[in-house]
Amino acid sequence: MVGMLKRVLAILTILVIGYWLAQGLADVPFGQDKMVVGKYYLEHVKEETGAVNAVTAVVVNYRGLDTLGEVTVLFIASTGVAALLWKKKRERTAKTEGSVVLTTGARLLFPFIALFGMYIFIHGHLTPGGGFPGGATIATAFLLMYLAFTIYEIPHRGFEVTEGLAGMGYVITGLIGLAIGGYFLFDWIWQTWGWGHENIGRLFSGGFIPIIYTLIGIKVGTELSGIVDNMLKEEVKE
Amino acid sequence: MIGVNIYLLLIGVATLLSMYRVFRGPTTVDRLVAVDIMTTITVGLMVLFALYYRRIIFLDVALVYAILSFAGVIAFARYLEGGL
Amino acid sequence: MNELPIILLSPLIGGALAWLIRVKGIREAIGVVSSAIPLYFLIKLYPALEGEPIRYSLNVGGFELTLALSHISWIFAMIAAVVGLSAVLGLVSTAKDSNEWLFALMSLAGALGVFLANDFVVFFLSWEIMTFASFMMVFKYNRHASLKYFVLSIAGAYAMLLAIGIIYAKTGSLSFPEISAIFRQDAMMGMMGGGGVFTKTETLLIYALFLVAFGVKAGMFPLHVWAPDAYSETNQSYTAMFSGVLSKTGVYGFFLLYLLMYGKLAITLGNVRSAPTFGYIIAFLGGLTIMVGGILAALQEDIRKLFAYSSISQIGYILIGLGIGTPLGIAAATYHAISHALFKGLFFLIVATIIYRTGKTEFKDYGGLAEKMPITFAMAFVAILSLAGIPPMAGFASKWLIFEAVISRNLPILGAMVFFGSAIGFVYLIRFTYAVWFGQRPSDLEDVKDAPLPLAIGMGILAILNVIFGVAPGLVARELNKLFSNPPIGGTIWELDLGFGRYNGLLLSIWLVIGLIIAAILYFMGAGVRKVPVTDTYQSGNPVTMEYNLTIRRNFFLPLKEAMAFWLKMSFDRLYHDIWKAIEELADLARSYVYNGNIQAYAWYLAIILLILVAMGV
Amino acid sequence: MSVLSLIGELLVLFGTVFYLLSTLGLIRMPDVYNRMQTATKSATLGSLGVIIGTGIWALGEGFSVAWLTKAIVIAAFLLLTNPISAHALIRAAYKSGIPLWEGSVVDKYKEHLERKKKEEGEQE
Amino acid sequence: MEEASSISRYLYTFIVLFIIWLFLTASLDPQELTIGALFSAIAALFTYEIFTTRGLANLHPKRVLYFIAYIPYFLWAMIMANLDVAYRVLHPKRPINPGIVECKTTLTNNVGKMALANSITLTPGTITLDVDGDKYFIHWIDVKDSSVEGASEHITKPFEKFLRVIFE
Amino acid sequence: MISSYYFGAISLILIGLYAVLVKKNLLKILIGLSIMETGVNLLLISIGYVSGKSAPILSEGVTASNAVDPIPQALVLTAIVIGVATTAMALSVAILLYEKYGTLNIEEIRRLRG
Amino acid sequence: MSQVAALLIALPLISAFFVPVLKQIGKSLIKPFLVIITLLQTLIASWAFVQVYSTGKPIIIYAGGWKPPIGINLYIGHFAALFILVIAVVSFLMALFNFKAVTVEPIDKYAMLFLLLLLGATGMIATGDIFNLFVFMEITAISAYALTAYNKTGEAAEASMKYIVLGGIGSSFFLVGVALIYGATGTLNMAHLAMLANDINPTVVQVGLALIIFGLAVEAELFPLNAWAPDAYQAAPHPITVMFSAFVVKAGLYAMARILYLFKDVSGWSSLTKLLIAMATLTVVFAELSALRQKNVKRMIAYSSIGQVGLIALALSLGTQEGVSAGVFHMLNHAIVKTMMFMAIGYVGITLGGTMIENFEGLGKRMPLTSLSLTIGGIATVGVPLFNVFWSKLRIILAAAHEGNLWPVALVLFASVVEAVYYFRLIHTMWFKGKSGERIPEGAIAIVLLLLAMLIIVIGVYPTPFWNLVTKAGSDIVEVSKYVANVLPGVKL
Ligand code: NA
Ligand code: NA
Repeated sequence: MVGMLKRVLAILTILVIGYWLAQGLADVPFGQDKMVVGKYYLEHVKEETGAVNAVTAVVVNYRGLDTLGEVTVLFIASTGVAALLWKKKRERTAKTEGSVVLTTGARLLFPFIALFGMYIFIHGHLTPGGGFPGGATIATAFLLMYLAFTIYEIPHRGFEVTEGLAGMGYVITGLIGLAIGGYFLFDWIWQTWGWGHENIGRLFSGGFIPIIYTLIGIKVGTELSGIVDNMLKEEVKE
Repeated sequence: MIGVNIYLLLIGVATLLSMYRVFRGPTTVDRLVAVDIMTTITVGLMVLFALYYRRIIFLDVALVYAILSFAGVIAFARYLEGGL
Repeated sequence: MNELPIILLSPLIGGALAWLIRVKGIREAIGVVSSAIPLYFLIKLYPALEGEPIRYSLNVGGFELTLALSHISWIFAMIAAVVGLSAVLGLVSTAKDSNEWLFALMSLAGALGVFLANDFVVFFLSWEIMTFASFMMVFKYNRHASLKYFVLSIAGAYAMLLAIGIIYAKTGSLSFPEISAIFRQDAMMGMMGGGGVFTKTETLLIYALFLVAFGVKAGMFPLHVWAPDAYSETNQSYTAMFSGVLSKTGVYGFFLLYLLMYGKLAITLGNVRSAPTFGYIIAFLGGLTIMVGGILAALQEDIRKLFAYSSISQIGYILIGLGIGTPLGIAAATYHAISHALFKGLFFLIVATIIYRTGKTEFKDYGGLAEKMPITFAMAFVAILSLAGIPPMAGFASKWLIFEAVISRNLPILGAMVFFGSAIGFVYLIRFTYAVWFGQRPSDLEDVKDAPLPLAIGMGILAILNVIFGVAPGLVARELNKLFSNPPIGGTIWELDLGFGRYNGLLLSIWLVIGLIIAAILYFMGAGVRKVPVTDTYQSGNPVTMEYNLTIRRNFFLPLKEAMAFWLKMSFDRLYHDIWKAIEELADLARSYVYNGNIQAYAWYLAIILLILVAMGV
Repeated sequence: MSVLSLIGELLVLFGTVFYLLSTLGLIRMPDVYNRMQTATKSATLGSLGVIIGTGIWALGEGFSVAWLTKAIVIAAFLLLTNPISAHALIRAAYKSGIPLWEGSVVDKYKEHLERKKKEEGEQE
Repeated sequence: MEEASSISRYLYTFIVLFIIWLFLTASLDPQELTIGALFSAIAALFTYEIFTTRGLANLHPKRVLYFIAYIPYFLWAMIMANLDVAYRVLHPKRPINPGIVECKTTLTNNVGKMALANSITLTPGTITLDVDGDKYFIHWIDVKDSSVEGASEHITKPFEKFLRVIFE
Repeated sequence: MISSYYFGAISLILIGLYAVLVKKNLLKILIGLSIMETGVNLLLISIGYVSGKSAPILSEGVTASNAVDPIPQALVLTAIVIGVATTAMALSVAILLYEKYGTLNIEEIRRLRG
Repeated sequence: MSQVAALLIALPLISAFFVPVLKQIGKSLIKPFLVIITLLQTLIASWAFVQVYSTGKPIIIYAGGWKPPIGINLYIGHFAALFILVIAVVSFLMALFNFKAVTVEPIDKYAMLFLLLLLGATGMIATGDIFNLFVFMEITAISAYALTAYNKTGEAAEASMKYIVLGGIGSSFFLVGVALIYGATGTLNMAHLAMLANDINPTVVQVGLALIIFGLAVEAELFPLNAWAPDAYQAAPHPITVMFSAFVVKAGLYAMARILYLFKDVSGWSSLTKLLIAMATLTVVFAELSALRQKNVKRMIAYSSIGQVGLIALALSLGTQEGVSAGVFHMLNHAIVKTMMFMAIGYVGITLGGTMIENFEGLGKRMPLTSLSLTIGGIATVGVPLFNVFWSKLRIILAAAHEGNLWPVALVLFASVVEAVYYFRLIHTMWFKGKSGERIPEGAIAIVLLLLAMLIIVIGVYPTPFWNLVTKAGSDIVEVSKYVANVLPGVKL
């Protein structure tokens, strides 16, 4: 009875809130051009950043600080998960291993998926994707190994150090910008050195975007793998 | 681009049918099988859309999607058989 | 930098130094000097009162803090300085640790600040310093007493703050002169029937809030419940200041109320008979205070409690005088504030001495101390006369003026209350006189010594002033007259002349001295004194038991207590206690309902706020 | 050019038809095992058709060869992974205790598992 | 079966990855090729141990040829399978006779076993349910022979001849 | 009348909220939160959409004049990652919670209150 | 030169990333490393502080070199300069405190989260971009989730989960608000938004603003969105509780105020502030009532802290310079007082094995300096003169009354009486209750506590320089036109 009442109230509540949101949105016409800053980006993205993909340019360059933050958030999550699930001794406790079909499939797919992840992050300034999907794809390769094998484990130490170094690399890239161009996260490769101006649309362009996306890709890959690892392991009582 | 609408229609019907199984079940594996089929179909749809919008970049998206959904299905399957 | 800030800061800094240095001897010296400095400067500034008003202002934390010395604030500051110094001298003997030095001096500084304040920030600041410091003095002695004091004080202080807030909201000012001007203008507008700055509700609210704020501090009925416990549960030398000075800040608050908004209040609330209603309320509460305090004083078995209630009772007189609101009434109230400070301060120093020397606090343990402590007894003699309103003491002069003021306005109820107060005063004083000083001495009091020197000096100052202001009441009257454009009190330095009555202190003193000499001669001529055994009792026909064993030292007024049982059950103390318990229950209820631990409930809170946002149409 | 487009389109059509067939099987078959039988194969074949078809079609429309090569990669990926997921799913179905359809004629796997369990018991 | 040398395995992995890179980019832009080579080399470095045991030996021409030949063979089988499925699905009576049978295989290589299992799964009415050593447990939608030998004859044999060459 | 994209986005948000407000199982509540996030992301995307324009990748014939607003897409990428991070965090806390309390029923996870 | 202030973001970040590497070198280096980094951060923050207050000009950091509104800018004005310093100093103190207070494994993860919590709050205060605010808010929140659960007890997990659910709802709605406002203006830069605010559709901005404020109110611990807070404060490791109360909640409050004042001229603004005032007042009342009978002192002080936060929120919602300055002053004072108190309580908890009221019996004799600092903290919080909070509380009351908010003032004062009572009980318990046990040597932490206590008294006795400071910081928030002019000198798009 109480449960019923709660449901009814909840439905009423969300309807009211929904109506309110809709009212607010009614004056943000769908499909109309509302760009102000966005227009600037579209018009200047190629000359200012060397990226063809405007989204990428926004993500890594114009709004690079957001992305640095985003990288940090993921770092926090991986750190937090590892911290909370930390136990003196932890192991995989899965009982059944995948059949030979699955294990062999995972082995075969592993290098391909990893390479494809790299492909995604290095082409971030040209195609959709970039560091996060690239890293996530790489992590998927590791996930697959975990799913197939009951004994598989990533090399933790190496991963943690790699993760940290990649993050440091990102910040250092930004600090080099501060040192060379006078601004934190300044794209010194494109704007100071002018590398790749003749190359727009090809791989070696986009200023520091490929570098940062590579770092992010590595970082996200190791982080997500770490999260998977932590979630799949359980405490072993000694 | 003669028959695009026909293809989309067929795919749409297929998706609806698998959706039916997703909701109907009755077992979890049933739903999962249906989801698997649906993702497979979606990959095809994405490829088709890439051509429709003339943007090759959607093909990358399709492949990422295929990889992720494969991993997802395996994860669920392994979970159900107690292999995690 | 002129003298005003020095007056305030000297005890404050002295207290801090005394606390930090912690060396016995040096600490005491610092304490005494730093509390003598305000007195020195106040005396020094006396001539300057006639000229331009003395002001001082300082910008602290974005507030323009202003001090000003007017006649009335000088009088009150003098009370504080004199009684404060005496009490500090008492502390030299009785203080237990450095903390007491810190807080005693801090509360003195606070009281001085209240009197010298010329704006609400300084007033509130000083008020809070004083409250806090005095609370700390009680805190160590008794948890319950200090909590009660604490809660009521804070409630009072916050009531004041709310009132200040309302005034600030309406006037945008915190300065006394400006606020006073605005109120006067507002009153004038009101008289001409125009809409004022303050509505009637607001005016009433401010009045009520100030009444609570100042009433608490003064110990006005029914806000007095903290005072008996707090006055008794602290260092008794300090109580001299507590009761003598700190309670006067409450009284001074009423003065301030008059200064700021007399006209506005009078017009808003109208008159009762010949007195303004708002004043009559104060006076009536004052009368109740006299009666309740007096009766309860008579029922106490502990001398500290007795004087605590007595002190409350005496404050009632001041309130009556103020409430009448005529120049004479106000002058009388001021006079009584002075004499109350003098004799109450003296009493508490005497109590401090007795306790210091005997370690006992209850009547049943005393007896025959007059012989062992002649100096203290002499002081007590003065104090008793003064409190009882027997000439030629300050107490008589002020009480006489209050009588006159009440009678002159033809307010019979108040008159009856004042009369009752005097009667009950005799009742409890007699007990004090006999039980402590005369009769047989318990064997463990044989080695009791008289007052230590600092305490003796402290008591001496107050005793002498009690006499001087009784013999030469004109000294005070002259100052009081300066408060008004039409001096209400006539006469010479020895004589008070109100037109319809007069009192000559000198003449009366001379007669009294002659009488005393005769009595002394008779005494020394050798009328043998009959020793009364301790067990000599009067039992009113009741069987003698340990529980029901009435002597002057024990349960002397128990029959009275039994007779009044019904009325005594109506305790405001308990009422407040119950209210507080209700608040605590409410608090428990609120927290267990609101913070109920269920995540989903919390999520609902968020949803509800969203609904409210929708409802408000933002 | 247009020949390629035509071939591509035909392949796409072929693929989408098998999509439909696949999901029809999903609806019509009596239990999860048999649903998988019909669904997996058709969906995979359908994908091959649609994806490779699109690649060829794109060539026919004059797009770069990358369309075809990427399409091949995707198709190959699905060809490899779909049977693996089907296998994993049917194993999950069996191991999570979903019974075979009542009309099933034989269950060699059950016998195998029982035998294995017995052997393990003997070892201990 | 012994493992090939690390170098052989690494090179094999590298080559496969680089070919995939070429398919992904379909570009001969030197920039893409450089990065492709670099990334393939890196990816190969940390995957080759998992990826292959036989290394370059996989690229033996015979194997490659058989592999290429296997593709149309398999696709044909697959199309047949689907027509079979279509028949069963669309037939109003749902003519099915399901059950789980056991087959034996002569393949020993894991990749070969997987390929066989996948081939079975994608062809007429059969899905590999589990593989345990040389035993294949297969859900068969229309059980024609429930004995091990009979089932093997129907299900595994047709693929094994190709797969044995490619993977053994 | 609001567009169907907005409608869909709002619906997702509300469905998520409904789950949070009604479901007793903590995991379902967390799923509700994820659904809300998805709805928000969809909303962001649809706000950036401009009818008849393509993804803002300035190749294959797309120019500044016929591309949609790149900003919301960039924001959504960030928001998605943040959502993933939150979910990962929430799940590990849920695991911890289950270890300690042996339940995920929110009615029983109430040691801290008052 | 001023761009170097970007180190305020870069330093904690790169240090957090460095921790995994450092762990391989030696686990014992991690705690000292935290001390060094927070000290460095303090130095940089001090430099920025001096820079801003001596020149009177804000430091504006252009991330990537893009001028606003094109890129994201960090705006270190008077407010941010002050509070970034506060954050750095408190973090430094907590880095020291960690040596004693944190033994829960794994320590390296703790160090990373610690630095990122510091980073998040710094970013929230510095950022000039509304979406970037969201990102920093999430950095703060997610590290806070993890740190809340860090003790890994059931209670810790429970508290963290509550925080996650409420924070999650809040941040989702915040983002809806951002989406709406972006949809209406096409920009995310705060200054640019303020500039455009009046030209755009009022309904959109109203709803968007309300949603954003709603989302932030969860972080700002406004009643009833603060239900997670007491649990989190109680369950978190002691240094983290200090950080929550000293600056995490402040960052939320600031963000709320900043955005609120950006849209000051929008219609519906006053009803929003009315609601905020009501919520703030109820925050005070309910928090103080809930603290009244707490048996767990840490939780009691947590409620007290929430109550003070309500007071700050009240001040910030008044809409006047007077109110905002008072609120900022209270923020500063509250940061000092609660840092000291939670640190002392944490210290007691570590030394005596718990923070229940029984642990505090006779504490005055066993740990006199700790008790003294708790006493001073309690007295200050109640608002006794000569202690810092007196000034800010008085300011807030007067400012609130000035705007005619008598009910809130009356309720707040009532709550203050309640507050006085439980502090009375605590202080009495420490000094006059229980048997006196062994005297426990108090060591270095006592020195820190006493320094903070002295600061409390210094501000209490001579508030003038601090008041001048917070007035500038307050006007930084209120004077939006100046803010716009600073960020967007002659902008054209
Ligand atoms: Na699939
Ligand atoms: Na979120």
